[in-house]
Amino acid sequence: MLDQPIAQIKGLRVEFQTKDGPVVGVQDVSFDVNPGETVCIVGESGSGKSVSSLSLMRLVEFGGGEITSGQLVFDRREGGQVDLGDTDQALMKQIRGNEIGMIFQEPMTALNPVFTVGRQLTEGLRIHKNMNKAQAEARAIELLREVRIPEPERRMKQYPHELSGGMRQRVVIAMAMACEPRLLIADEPTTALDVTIQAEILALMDRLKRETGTAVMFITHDMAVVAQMADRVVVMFRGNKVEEGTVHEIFENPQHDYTKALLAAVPKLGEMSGKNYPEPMKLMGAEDQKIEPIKGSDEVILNVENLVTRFPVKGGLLRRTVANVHAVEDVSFKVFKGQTLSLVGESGCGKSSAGRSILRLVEPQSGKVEFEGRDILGLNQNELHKARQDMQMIFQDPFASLNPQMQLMDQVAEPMRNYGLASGSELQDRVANLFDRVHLPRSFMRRYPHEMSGGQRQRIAIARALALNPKLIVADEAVSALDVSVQAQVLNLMMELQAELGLSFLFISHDMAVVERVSHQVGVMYLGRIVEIGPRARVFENPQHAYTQALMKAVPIADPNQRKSEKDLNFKPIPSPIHDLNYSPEPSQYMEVAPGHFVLTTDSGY
Amino acid sequence: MTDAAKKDPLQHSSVQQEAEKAPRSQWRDVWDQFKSHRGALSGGILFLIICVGVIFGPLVYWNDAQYVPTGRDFIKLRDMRPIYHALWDPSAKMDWAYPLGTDNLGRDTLSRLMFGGRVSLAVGMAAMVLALLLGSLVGVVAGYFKRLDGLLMRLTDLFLALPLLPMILVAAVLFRESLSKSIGPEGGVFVLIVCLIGITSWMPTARIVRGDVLAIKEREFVLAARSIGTKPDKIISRHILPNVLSPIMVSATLGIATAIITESALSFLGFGFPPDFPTWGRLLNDAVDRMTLFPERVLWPGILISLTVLSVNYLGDGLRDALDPRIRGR
Amino acid sequence: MLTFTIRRLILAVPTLLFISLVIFLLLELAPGDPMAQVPLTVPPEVKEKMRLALGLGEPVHIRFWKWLVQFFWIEPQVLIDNIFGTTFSAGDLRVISWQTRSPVMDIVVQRLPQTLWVVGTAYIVAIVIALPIGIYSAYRQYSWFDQMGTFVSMVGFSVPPFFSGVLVIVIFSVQLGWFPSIYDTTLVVDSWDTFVKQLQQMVMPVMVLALQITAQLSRFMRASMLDNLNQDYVRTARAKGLSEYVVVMVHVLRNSMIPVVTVIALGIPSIFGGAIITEQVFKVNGIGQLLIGAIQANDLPMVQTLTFIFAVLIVLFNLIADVLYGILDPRIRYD
Amino acid sequence: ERGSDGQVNIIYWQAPSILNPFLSGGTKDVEAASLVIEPLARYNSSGEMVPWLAEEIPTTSNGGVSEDLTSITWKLKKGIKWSDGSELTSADVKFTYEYCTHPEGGCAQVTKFEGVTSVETPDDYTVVVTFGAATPFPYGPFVGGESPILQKAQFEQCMGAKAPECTDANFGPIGTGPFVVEEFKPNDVITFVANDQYRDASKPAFSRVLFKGGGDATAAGRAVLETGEFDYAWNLQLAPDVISQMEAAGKGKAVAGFGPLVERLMLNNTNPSPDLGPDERSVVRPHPFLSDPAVYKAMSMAIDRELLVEIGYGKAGKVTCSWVPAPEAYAISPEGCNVQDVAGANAMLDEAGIVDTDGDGIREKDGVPLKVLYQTSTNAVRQDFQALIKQWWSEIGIDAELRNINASVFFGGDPGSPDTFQKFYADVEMYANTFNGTDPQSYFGNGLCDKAPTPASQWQGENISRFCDEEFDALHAELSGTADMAKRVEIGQKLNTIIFEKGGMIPLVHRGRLSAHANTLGGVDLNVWDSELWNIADWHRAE
Ligand SMILES: Nc1ncnc2c1ncn2[C@@H]1O[C@H](COP(=O)(O)OP(=O)(O)OP(=O)(O)O)[C@@H](O)[C@H]1O
Ligand SMILES: Nc1ncnc2c1ncn2[C@@H]1O[C@H](COP(=O)(O)OP(=O)(O)OP(=O)(O)O)[C@@H](O)[C@H]1O
Ligand SMILES: [Mg+2]
Ligand SMILES: [Mg+2]
Repeated sequence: MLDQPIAQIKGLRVEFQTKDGPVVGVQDVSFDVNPGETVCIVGESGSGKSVSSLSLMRLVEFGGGEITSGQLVFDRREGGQVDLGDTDQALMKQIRGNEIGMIFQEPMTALNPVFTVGRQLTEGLRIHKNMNKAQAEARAIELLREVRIPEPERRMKQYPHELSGGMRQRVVIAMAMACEPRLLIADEPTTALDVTIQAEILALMDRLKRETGTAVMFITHDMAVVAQMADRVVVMFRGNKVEEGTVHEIFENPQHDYTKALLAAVPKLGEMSGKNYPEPMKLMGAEDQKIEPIKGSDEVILNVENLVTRFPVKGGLLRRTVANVHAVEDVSFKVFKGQTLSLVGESGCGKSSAGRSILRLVEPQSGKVEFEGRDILGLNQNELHKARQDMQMIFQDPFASLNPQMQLMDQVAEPMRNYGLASGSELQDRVANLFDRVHLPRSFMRRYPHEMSGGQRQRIAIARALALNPKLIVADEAVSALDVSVQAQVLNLMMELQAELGLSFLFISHDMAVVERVSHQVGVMYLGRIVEIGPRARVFENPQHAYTQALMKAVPIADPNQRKSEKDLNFKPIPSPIHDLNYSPEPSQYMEVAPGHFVLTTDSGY
Repeated sequence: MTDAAKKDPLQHSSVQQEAEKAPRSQWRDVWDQFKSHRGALSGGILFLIICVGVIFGPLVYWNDAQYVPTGRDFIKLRDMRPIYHALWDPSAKMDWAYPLGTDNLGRDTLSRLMFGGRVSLAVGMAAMVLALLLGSLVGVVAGYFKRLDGLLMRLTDLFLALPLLPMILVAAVLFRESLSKSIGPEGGVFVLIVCLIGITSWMPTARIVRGDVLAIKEREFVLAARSIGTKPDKIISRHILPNVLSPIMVSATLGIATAIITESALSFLGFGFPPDFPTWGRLLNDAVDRMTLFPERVLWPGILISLTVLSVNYLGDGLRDALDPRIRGR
Repeated sequence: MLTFTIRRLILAVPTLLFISLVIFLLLELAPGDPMAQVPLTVPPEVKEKMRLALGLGEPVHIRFWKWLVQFFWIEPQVLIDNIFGTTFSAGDLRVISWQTRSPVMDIVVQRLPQTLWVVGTAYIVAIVIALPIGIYSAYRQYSWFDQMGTFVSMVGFSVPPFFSGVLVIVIFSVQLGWFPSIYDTTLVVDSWDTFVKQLQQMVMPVMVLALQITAQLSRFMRASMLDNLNQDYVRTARAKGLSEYVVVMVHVLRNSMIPVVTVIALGIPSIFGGAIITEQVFKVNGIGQLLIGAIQANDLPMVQTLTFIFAVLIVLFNLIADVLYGILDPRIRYD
Repeated sequence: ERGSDGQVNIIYWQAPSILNPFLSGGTKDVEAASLVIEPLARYNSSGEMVPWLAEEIPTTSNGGVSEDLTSITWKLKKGIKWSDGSELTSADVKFTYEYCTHPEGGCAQVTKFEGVTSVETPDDYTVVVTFGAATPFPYGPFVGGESPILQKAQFEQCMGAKAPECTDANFGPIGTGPFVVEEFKPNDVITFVANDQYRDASKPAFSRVLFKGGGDATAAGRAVLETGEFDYAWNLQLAPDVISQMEAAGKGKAVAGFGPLVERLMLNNTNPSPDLGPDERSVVRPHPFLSDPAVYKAMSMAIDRELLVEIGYGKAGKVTCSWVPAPEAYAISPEGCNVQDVAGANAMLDEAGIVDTDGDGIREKDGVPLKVLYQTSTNAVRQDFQALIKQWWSEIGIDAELRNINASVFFGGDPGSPDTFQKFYADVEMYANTFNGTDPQSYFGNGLCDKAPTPASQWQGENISRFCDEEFDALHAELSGTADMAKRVEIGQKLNTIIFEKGGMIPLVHRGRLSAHANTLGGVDLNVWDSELWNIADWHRAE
């Protein structure tokens, strides 16, 4: 009984009926999940990971899919094995949530916004375990405690939007675990989360698995997470399983080209130690790649001093400002020509606000932003319009930052049109050149954003930013939403452009490994302030501030030998950045621990 | 797995393959998508037939819509039944020269339907377009410029509260004379009616558009547009308007129906076109009294109004899908 | 939320005052004469005297001011008097209708029950019919049921009530003789028989009105359901092992109702506004008929008062819709 | 026997808004009130005067009217009780006079008391009305449905400016009639119950009346003739084929009666050109071409009146060329009135040199094309007439532009509106008019030169055609001084002829009033000279 797999997927094939005929989601996928084991399924976006897991729950049918062949043998708690592929929905209802639990990718949308956490948690319990309301609530509170949510009684009465992303994901986990399923399917449970929260969630799942003996099917595209979690790994590529093996086999001795490429694309924290300058990654399949460090210059292109950005919180009958969100608080840094300064920190610490303040996409409260000696904050609208020609921005979400209704050509041409830089066939040529620059075929010019993959889309965003020949690009989480492989390409592209054009980047990210790869300088932000700033090598190899140290610890490393355990982690929830009007924060003071390496000495709230 | 994929596993080879295809023209795409929408296609064809019928019908059809037979003809030609009536009542009064029969004054029903269709369709479309323009303008401005939001929304309240009839009376007093002097009596009434229906029906569109604009304004691509130096007017026209097209299309389809019906109610109350100027609404309305005696006289205009609304609705559905590149790609 | 409500209420006052002014000026500008229905046999001098007796001789701003005082100061007193038996308003001149020479508010109060009964029932019936249709059409999108629903609602939307009303009268009253063609406003429901009678006379107007409202509401419901059916949380709910019924009728419906409820709330003023043509066709003689009658007779105080009450309701229900939105959707917080 | 026949249901498609005819004057209000309050004398269905609350009709021969025609003495019947039990006295009659003539009251029926200098009450049952001048027809005050007697006790506090405040009294007047108001819902429905103080103990046969208002004529007709929900429907202005189809249901029948109501085309004798200033438009005579007898005569000849009657009114219409077709004696019948003569009309125009010079099918007179703007109120029958007449005129080379205007604007006298029938900013307009009672003298006055509406008179005035003819004015003056009936009729016929021949108007149809009653309703005697419900006390259920 014990060595019998809990779930066996044999020759699964799923098709979707679309307007243009059937589309194959996965074809001929087989693998087993054994009791007490974590099987990680990796692969790029669209490779069929979700479809496989949804098939196991028989939820593909609700998305228009159909299991056309294959068996999904599941070992029930009682009653032996059944083929989930042809059970009826009535029986499936009993299995779902009860014997198989599922955690979904997006904690923001996976919970019903209009029901309380308590209600959503108890629902499954009441159906499957026949509990009454009180019992179910008691159990739910217990579950919340298990997933380490503070004040579980209060959370029960809250709505999802009142919880942070991490807490929401824990609620989803608690929900999936509620009936103590034999199999837990986790579909990218941490992709959308901050490193720190990700680390906690991973550790939590690991612990729960060990405590309850549940088998876990873990879906992700992040190799670092795989290294952290997996016992066995299944690699998928375009609807097929291409490789399967234990985590060590996969990481140490990958067989399939795709797996190798995938591993090569993962930036690993610590890879850059000993190097002073960032350099492009070595990727599979790109033969004539020249890997050279990018030096840049010492010339200051952007000088930010004591930047403060606050957002008013309005209230009362007259809608007067009653408080302020202190998004950016006394931040100073310099960006050098041809170099990259990275800002890292957790969600909500003010990274984006800082980036936007520099371009005056949000109006800063006070401070100084000097770009090539010009004071940006003092410009009027017309001058600002001109100044923006030299400063561009790339946004986090390649899906959201392109207008879905415009052809790519027009989107790339738009900045040039706005500034009247070119028109007619000249404009066409320049757009075509930009497409070449970002390695997109010119035939894509007439496409629409949805016809592109995320990586391609982000390249369009880069092309658009390059259109005006800017000197500085603010890249706000420019690669966070991308698959590892694509991310690596985009990063290389950015570095290539930097080397060729001498661009300066203000690179905003929460991914320490990526930051390590691309930066010359690194600033760590916490609650609106920079707590530590300095050359990348120093900050990463010798973190001084307590927060930086904690952050470094949380980063999973794509190496199964360097797993982290829950007790290593130590995060306090970020205090609220909202203060009332007469709150005056003290100025930031720094100590220079090494040349160019500063650490905040005043209280940062951490 | 293909060879190409093996050699370069990180490239999206499917995308690569597609890239080799010749670039497609945008309108070609729109048309392709539109064609594949069965409802839209039939709606479009139906609408086209109706339009062609009312525009060219009177040119080729032998009877004149306004001609009233006189003398002895009158008694002979009035109250003629449609020819299909012969199927169940061969003794009924009918004539192949009057395929749908005549009314109580001997005017030919088919030509009145065609002529009336011209007016109804023109009023419906023009009023709808006006209402859409107004509604979208107010909605976009209110949604985009926070400062004007409150003011414009209260303005919407005001218009919702205004009674239509007195407004029509006022407008007639103020503008009818001058309009009919410059563009003739029918033209003047047309402009008046279109303006009035437009002015009194833009509010729902404005509300919906405003809501959507508020949401779209927060999307990143608007911020991105700002960062590449796009001026607000261009942001609205390039980035916001195309993305609120779909609710506007829905309002448009409903707008045509309301406009056609409102026009008929206006004729009914005596504020519409000159009495010898048939419109579908008026035909329907005039025939209601004799509904049991001559059911065809209510049925035909009724069916035509419904068919128009229905076809426009499906057409709108299809157009909305076709104009949305996201759906088009699927 | 409370401050939001209060702020909007305060804002509503100038808005409404402005609206009342616009309405007044509009009516003032509109041609027409309260004497239009007096027969031609009554000579013009007499009509002129009658006009003066109605107060038409006074300048516009004085009449507006008088109306404001009567509506905002005296009528509330009358209301208080009626409730508590006090005599604040004794001797004050109320808003008087030119047609009937009686206080406008009295007539409105008299008319309201009919309208609320008929239009209100139609509204409820429409909601009761439209929601399931919308839900099912969305759940089985592009099924034949959905296609039929689209078709029927479009037809319902495009058939004017002066046609559908007469049609049902011809069928059900004239041919079949099931229902009365004329609504009896004097009927007092105090027994089973009278209740049945009331039902009978309400069937047809309710049917005609409900057809139109159903057509629109079901479209709305369908669209809203479609939006929500593809949301991630629906998958979560299914993954919990909930039955389809609970998933659709609890999880999806609750979310889909948010916009629909506000649409319903926005439509409520039209209940009070009555349904002009339908009321006329069935002789329900509610507020809608009162308004059209008053417009035709140029009874300005009546028209002004009715439209203004209507405006108040519109502004109020706009506010209510916004507040409802905030209540139904826990994510929305008005600060 | 009183109250034995249960309830009678009456439907008026115009709903009464008040039951005090002095404050409204609308036919619907007057007729609804006639169930409750009554005059001293009424006209019966043949237009003869019958005593009602009075003992007899005062005449010169019975001494009731003074020889010099300046006073009339009414004797009240004795023992008539108000519905509250008190007795009707001459004080009530006098009060009614005072009530209506109060300067601030805005009484709609004040013309009834025109010329009256005093009303005296020598005793409780005698009323003496004195006129300032000899009045050959002294039966204006207190005669007919428009001039009923109000109870002094009830209305005493409601004089003048206070009139509108007495809502209870205006909605529920105490009367002497067969019914008493039970509930009045303005513009909607009235319920009446039999008056137990009514002077005839066996009447009324019905114990209740449900008087419903609102809707449209079709629905009212349907309710009586097709569904049988109602017993009596008033004034069904419907096309004859519609009526006969309804009658076919067999539930009731339509009855017609003829008063002096005439549907006519008014010819504008002034120039309505929009190019003229506001003080000249429709003020200065003559009209560019309508003043030519050939034109208006041809226009009249081109019309097929018989067809119009058949299409529009059926048995409720008669062909006429008289402005005043009733009482019959006044009517004229010029030759060719009932036949259409398009050829003759064309010949007449050709002869007058009004020919089509530019080949567009429209004749020109002195270079002015005969294009007329033809307006009327919104009403299905009138629109049919417009279409027909337009076609006929087009056959004699006259082009008509049609316009219909909402009745409340058209008949409303708003000086600010360009669309009122008084302003007459058109060449031809069509409507119907009539007069009360049987004496046309003051109605004929509507053709006098000085009654033309002008900006100076705020566009008030009854001479809508702006007709002006010395001979007419002189004849009318003679009529005012003549008491002899035969002589009056003779002058009246002359006036009728002048207005027709000299282009004041083109009378089209003598319209009757068409009402419908259920087959089970007995006693209906359609009366066009007074309230249709004048004899409701005699109505009863018939098998
Ligand atoms: N409802 C659907 N209709 C049509 N095709 C679908 C549908 N859902 C998935 N697919 C297709 O199935 C394939 C596999 O999709 P799947 O969602 O499993 O990818 P994934 O590996 O989970 O990607 P991601 O990392 O982006 O979640 C894709 O090519 C996708 O286009
Ligand atoms: N427009 C705004 N109005 C009010 N508050 C805002 C606004 N934009 C950001 N904030 C607040 O300012 C703080 C900093 O936000 P910011 O977006 O800069 O964080 P971030 O570090 O970029 O986070 P993330 O990684 O999630 O993008 C947050 O508390 C956020 O809620
Ligand atoms: Mg997935
Ligand atoms: Mg951010």
